[in-house]
Amino acid sequence: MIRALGWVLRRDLLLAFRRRGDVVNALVFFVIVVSLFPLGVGPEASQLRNMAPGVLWVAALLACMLSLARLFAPDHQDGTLEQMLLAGEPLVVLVAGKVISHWLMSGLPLVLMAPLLGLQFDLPADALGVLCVSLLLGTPVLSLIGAVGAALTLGVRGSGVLVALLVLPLYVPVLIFGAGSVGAVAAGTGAEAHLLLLGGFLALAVVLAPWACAAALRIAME
Amino acid sequence: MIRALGWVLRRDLLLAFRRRGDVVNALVFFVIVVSLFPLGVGPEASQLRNMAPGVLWVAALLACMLSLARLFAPDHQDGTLEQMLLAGEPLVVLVAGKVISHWLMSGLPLVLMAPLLGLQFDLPADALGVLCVSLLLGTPVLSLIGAVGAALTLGVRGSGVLVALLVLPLYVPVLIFGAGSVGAVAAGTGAEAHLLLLGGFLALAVVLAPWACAAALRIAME
Amino acid sequence: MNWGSWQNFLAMGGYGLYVWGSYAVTLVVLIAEIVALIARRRGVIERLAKYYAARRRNHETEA
Amino acid sequence: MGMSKTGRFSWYYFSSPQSFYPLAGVLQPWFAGLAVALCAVGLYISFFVAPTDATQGDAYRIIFIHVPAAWMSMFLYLVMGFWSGVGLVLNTRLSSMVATALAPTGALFTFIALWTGALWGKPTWGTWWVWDARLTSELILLFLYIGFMALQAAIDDQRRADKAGAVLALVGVINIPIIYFSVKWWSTLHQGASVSMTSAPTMAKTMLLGMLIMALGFWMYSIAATLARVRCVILERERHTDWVAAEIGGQS
Amino acid sequence: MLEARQLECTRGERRLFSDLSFKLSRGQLLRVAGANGSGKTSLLRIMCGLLAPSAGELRWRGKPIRAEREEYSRNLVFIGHLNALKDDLTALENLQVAAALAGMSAEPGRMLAALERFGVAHCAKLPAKVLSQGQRRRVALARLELSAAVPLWILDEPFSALDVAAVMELEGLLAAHLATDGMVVLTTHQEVQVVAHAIVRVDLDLHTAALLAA
Amino acid sequence: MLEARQLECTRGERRLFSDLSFKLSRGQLLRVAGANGSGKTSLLRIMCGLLAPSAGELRWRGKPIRAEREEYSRNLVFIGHLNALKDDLTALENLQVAAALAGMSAEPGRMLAALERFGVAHCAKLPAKVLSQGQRRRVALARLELSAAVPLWILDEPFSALDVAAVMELEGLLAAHLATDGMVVLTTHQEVQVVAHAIVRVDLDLHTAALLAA
Ligand code: HEM
Ligand SMILES: Nc1ncnc2c1ncn2[C@@H]1O[C@H](COP(=O)(O)OP(=O)(O)OP(=O)(O)O)[C@@H](O)[C@H]1O
Ligand SMILES: Nc1ncnc2c1ncn2[C@@H]1O[C@H](COP(=O)(O)OP(=O)(O)OP(=O)(O)O)[C@@H](O)[C@H]1O
Ligand SMILES: [Mg+2]
Ligand SMILES: [Mg+2]
Repeated sequence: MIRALGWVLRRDLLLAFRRRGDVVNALVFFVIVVSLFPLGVGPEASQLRNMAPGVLWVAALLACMLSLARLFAPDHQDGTLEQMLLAGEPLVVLVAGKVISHWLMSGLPLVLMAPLLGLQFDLPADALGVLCVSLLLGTPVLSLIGAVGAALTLGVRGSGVLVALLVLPLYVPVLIFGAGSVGAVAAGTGAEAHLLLLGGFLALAVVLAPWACAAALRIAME
Repeated sequence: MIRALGWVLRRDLLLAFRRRGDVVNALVFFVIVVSLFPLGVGPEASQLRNMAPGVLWVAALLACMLSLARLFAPDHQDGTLEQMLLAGEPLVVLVAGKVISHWLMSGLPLVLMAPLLGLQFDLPADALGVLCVSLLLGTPVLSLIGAVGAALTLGVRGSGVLVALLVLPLYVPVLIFGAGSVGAVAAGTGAEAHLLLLGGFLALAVVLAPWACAAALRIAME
Repeated sequence: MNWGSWQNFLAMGGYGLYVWGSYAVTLVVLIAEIVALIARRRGVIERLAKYYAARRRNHETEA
Repeated sequence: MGMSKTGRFSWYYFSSPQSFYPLAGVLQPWFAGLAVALCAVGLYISFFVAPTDATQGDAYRIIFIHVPAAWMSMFLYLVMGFWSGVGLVLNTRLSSMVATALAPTGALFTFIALWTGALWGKPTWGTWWVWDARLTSELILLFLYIGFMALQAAIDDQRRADKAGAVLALVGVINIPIIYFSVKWWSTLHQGASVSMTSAPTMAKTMLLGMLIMALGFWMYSIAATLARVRCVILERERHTDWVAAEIGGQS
Repeated sequence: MLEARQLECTRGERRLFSDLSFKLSRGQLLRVAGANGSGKTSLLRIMCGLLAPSAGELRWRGKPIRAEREEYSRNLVFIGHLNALKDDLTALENLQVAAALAGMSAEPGRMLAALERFGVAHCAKLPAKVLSQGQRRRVALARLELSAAVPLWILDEPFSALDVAAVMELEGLLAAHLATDGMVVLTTHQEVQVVAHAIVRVDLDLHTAALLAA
Repeated sequence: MLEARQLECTRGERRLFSDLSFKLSRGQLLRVAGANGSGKTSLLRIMCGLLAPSAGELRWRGKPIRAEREEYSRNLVFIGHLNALKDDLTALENLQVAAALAGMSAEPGRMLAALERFGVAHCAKLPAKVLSQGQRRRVALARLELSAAVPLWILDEPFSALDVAAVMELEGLLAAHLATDGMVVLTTHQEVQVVAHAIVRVDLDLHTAALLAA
């Protein structure tokens, strides 16, 4: 089981490495979105600083959401997903492998990049720390919830929007608490409460999402 | 020639209609991005008003950029692109058809939707007007330039980021003048100069981009 | 030009960090390019020499 | 060398990689030498001849690399666009190779212009970076160079890489006038053009002289670096030909 | 071993076949025949458990396949229309991943031997996207060479895109599998020359005809 | 009419074939043979002008095909491995678009007749994605029925996925095209039974072999 998980992970990471683009994709998108804002909004430092947590979190959320399209669809198209369903391993395990690789490729780079971008917006050091922690707790939730949405809409007409519509209502709480935590530090009130809640979301998602996702995949393949 | 252009257009619009999702996609994305910001940034009216042109334009730019991935890639995958190259019609014409349909499906809806979203941000009426005009002039440029980028990266390793990397530098002037025009109205200075420049970009892009795009497609199919 | 002393020269009227930061990075970058070019040429020649040697061996075994 | 069979000098002769390779090898050291000499003179002028500026103090001495680097960054892009276009239209391999070889050096000078500009901005404007038109467009130029190199690196097929790069370079050329005129169009922090063909220079003679000599030095450096890189590119791409085999492997 | 009981399949508005029953035992080959669009691929997908029949059921060793899905999956190899190759992975890597997911060792030596058997060892290091149609098919089929121990092979048009040499190779492999008590289910429009202890033939055209008449 | 002069094709590091010359006149069928990966598809793409040969040239009516690309394109139909069908359009719409882009009338009656000929008229209103593999191929081939006036047909594995009835139908169509002075270029691993004024055969395996020996 662990071996199968390992191979799924390994394959997806290898693929990602081959199509380096796609990994960097989420990251570049994140950087671009964040850097375009000053160009559009104008260069006032204080305004940029106020916007920063919101901009960074929205960008992270979008980056994650957009990479969902490539989570199962290519496997579906080239027949690999069929083979995964027939692999003789519990599907949940394989799904977990795919979600982990998705997070490693789309979530983790954002977490690592965020402080640098925060600097551009002149965020203070403690806010940067909380930003990182909140992203570290929040992005896996985005990947997990997103995987369920991606599985549900697999091969469905207009899946692009559908996935957005399905997934966003669930993303919004993460966004609010994530951006809120950074805002709270900046405002001087502690961020613990926000971060605890994010942690709770994460625990819940880890327990439930893979099962939901596996079930959704079976349904989609019928 | 016009007939061929008409058929390409007709086909793409029909397809878009069938996969309604994909059309609404750009629009929904646009709306989502724009609406997420108040959630992330917080509800101060004056700050939101200042951000508005930038946010709207950045969102339009991203929406357009993301839909580029589906401009030629599906045609490439299923062999339709080959057939277009062999159609016996000048490729530029067919490319023009595709770009027009891309704009109709990703640019035009944004133009129509923008005033509504602008209202959300409390933009004054004259700024809304200029916003629409600037988007009307600017989004076709985005589609045209984007088509060149999409053609250049067709089937290339990691084309997702590459297209962003190639296209964004060329998008930035459009963004600056587009957002700038709205800002200029808000600031009381006229927006004519900005809009004129956008018009100039459009004229240039209309004349040059289809040729560049056709050349890039021929190169990509070798 | 009269800088008086090394100290003065290095201080650049209080702008030493900026001026020397610029010149130093420029120098480093240009030297890095030169080194990279030399390394690239060596690498190419080495790789090609191996390639031709292998090709020659193949020819000989075939013949 | 350089003579066709009829004895006349021929450009076509040198448009083949095989005959250009040795020519580049001969020219390269000369340009390198010129670059060193010019830069040495330029540096002497910039530190020991040019006087301290009345308003900016000695911080202005960054100008002697900032402006030449900024010029080269734009100029090299134009040259790259030119050779790309020639390669695309005339289908000459050598032109494409030259374009490929120019990109890294161009990107380098763009980076230097950005870096020195940032270091100059801190003492004069009080900030490393502003989203000003010229700064932004210079940054865009860097992205264009990187995009060109990334596109070529991402395409395995050499011919396709050349042609696709060429189309991109030509499309990107449009950015150059935007950078150049950006200061006129937006009125921003950055200095307007103070060297121009039409009006008399507004800066001190020695300053201008230093800057021009440094610019010449950078120019020569770019030529030398490009020639060296072209030689590598030629070897890599022509490895299947007999002449490269003879050149490297001793025999074919 | 494998038994179908009154299977029925409906796609969209069309009933493709109904009342389809058959049995397959060790060493037997089941050839599913029928015109284009008669439902061969659909039947094979039902047999894999990828598609639910609209009526009837399939039993493996007496138990419905839906009951012990993973257990059943371990007993079969399915090679469909699609080659299940990742364009950006090399032929070797593709095979390794497939083997590993099927619970087999992914040792490169064995993989290369399997590719060799199908004459694509020289492409082992090439990304799948540059391979020719036939080479891709060969790489997909190389999985069979590794799956001698898996009893049930379900193959949808395995011969398509193959040249004569590869067709013979595959026929040999199938015969060997049948000889060692394996089972093969396949569809093909070409004639099969495989020696089997018995060849069961299901002709879907007849089943559709029966239905239309009824 | 169509003449190849010393064509050579190199993909990646491999030279697929070289020094390939042949001529094709009216009423003749050119069959490109060769093992998997020998370069048949590449040759066909070169003949369409989709791929540039690494050496040599192709002439159509005496002029290099690169010179008058669009003119040449109007004189050929190419049906490749890929069916060029849009999954979300119906069979009928797909055929209409193909016809319109080829400069023919896209009148539904004619389209339906063409689909009928290939036995897929009953699927005309179904989106291409629900069609079976063979039905998709049939829809793609229906273009040929509309292209009787186009002199040069270039077909890559046209028989793949077709059942026996469809193969016969296609063979009949090819024979008719050849009889009316058309030209057909095809690759196939199956044997062709088409009556032609002459069958030219190019075997790429021989060309590769020749090259390795040199
Ligand atoms: C990252 C920041 C900067 C960038 C990207 C940048 C870029 C450029 C470029 C592209 C040029 C050449 C354009 C032309 O010749 O018309 C240039 C020239 C120049 N820059 Fe900058 N610059 C930056 C910062 C600065 C700063 C901080 C100063 C001084 C306060 C400065 C002063 C100048 C001057 C004096 C010229 C020469 C203009 C002329 O005479 O034509 N730059 N810069
Ligand atoms: N980048 C590359 N590097 C090495 N080999 C390549 C590359 N691209 C293509 N090839 C090889 O070129 C050949 C392409 O063959 P092509 O598709 O023309 O074959 P084919 O004769 O149509 O085969 P099939 O019968 O399988 O359809 C393959 O052998 C493939 O491995
Ligand atoms: N939604 C639908 N509505 C109507 N018919 C459908 C629908 N989905 C599938 N079909 C039909 O179901 C059949 C599926 O056939 P399947 O792919 O199993 O055929 P096959 O026997 O494998 O054919 P081939 O020999 O061409 O591969 C087709 O005839 C197709 O038209
Ligand atoms: Mg089938
Ligand atoms: Mg082929």
